[in-house]
Amino acid sequence: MDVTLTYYGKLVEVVGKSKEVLDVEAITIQELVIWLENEYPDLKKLSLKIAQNNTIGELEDEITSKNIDIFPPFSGG
Amino acid sequence: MDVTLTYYGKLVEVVGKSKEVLDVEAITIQELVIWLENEYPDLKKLSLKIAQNNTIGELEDEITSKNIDIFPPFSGG
Amino acid sequence: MKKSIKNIFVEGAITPEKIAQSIAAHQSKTGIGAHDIFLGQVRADEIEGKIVQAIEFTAQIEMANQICHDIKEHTFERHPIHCMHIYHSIGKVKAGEICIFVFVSAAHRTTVFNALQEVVNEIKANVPIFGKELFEDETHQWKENK
Amino acid sequence: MKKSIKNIFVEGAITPEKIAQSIAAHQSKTGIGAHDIFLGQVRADEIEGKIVQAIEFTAQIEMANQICHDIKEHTFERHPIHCMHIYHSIGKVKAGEICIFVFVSAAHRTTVFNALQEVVNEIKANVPIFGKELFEDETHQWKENK
Repeated sequence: MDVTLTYYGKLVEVVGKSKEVLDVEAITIQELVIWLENEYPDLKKLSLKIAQNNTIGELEDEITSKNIDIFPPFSGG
Repeated sequence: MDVTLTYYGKLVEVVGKSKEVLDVEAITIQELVIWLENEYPDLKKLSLKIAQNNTIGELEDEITSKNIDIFPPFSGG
Repeated sequence: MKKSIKNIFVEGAITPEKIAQSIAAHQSKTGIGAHDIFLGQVRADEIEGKIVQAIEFTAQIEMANQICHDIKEHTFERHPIHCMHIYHSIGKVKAGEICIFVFVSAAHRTTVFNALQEVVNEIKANVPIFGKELFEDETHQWKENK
Repeated sequence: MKKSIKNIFVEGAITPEKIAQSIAAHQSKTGIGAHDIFLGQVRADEIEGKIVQAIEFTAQIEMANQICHDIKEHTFERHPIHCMHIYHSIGKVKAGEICIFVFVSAAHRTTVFNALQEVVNEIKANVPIFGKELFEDETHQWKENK
């Protein structure tokens, strides 16, 4: 399944792009985090939040959406 | 010493006037309260505050100002 | 140097425009990160079948201004606030209109949240202002703060 | 019936006039006795000798609106509030300008004080908005909430 990862805020600078497509099968959010930290070691220093369907996921959640948002810490307000 | 008592808020209705002059010598605020409650028994139901020089007095304070403010409970805001 | 004592009283209702002007006046103070504003609005309460149309406020004005000045000094001593303003209506304010406006500004939000609550509670408890709730039939009742 | 999801975002700074209009719109709601308004203003912080000129906000807009909708519903369940509004800037907001406006109204002041603090803290913690602090020399730093 092709999944589009969208990066937000400072992550766009850290990973050097705002979106990318990944072909994955039945992976959990934790597995995605491992992939991300492997691909972009600088992400290890940040506490990432991963959302699908506009909801922050738990590490054990399986990825079911084709659009995944990857956030650095929020800093609104 | 002539002291002017000024009544505020609902006290104007309870005592039927907004000001009156009293000739007193060396009395405390407590003694003034006793006089007031004697003169206007309906005041007993209210918790009065007495101020001189723009400061709420304690019962044992002597009255030294010629202008005394007599307040019902505050209800600003 | 002691600050001069300001007049907190506004004749009649406090307008949204006055509040906007007060907010705009803080845009040059670029150390401020958080404002907290309390507004009291006259409620059309129903009391024994009669509805409050307006509140008429009276006060011992000189003492009220002095006490608000003291509340401000006391608040500046206890909290790292940058600015603080208190306005209260005198005279008649209709239901739905604003009768008190308290404005606190600081670098951070926790400061303004803490300071504003204290200030509003102190004003309610300690400032000699008296509200008379007016009904449509020209009767009235004296407001009581809880 | 579910309420529709509102858009909290305002392009650029939130103006004092918008705040005044929002206050004025509540004058017909005569059960309201207390409003509490939080405003966040961009600080001209000095960081390693450079001064913040503006913050540029980006967001996951759809999710941010959904989360704010949930925060509202949750707040209405827990507090007897009458009204609640959240606005946040998107895009560039200069130092001294307002970038967040949260407005809570209820019959009594304790309700609005409690509800407003909760809501502002929840927005800061849970809404996917990102601030980029811009310096005069066109460098930047990513804002971090404490």
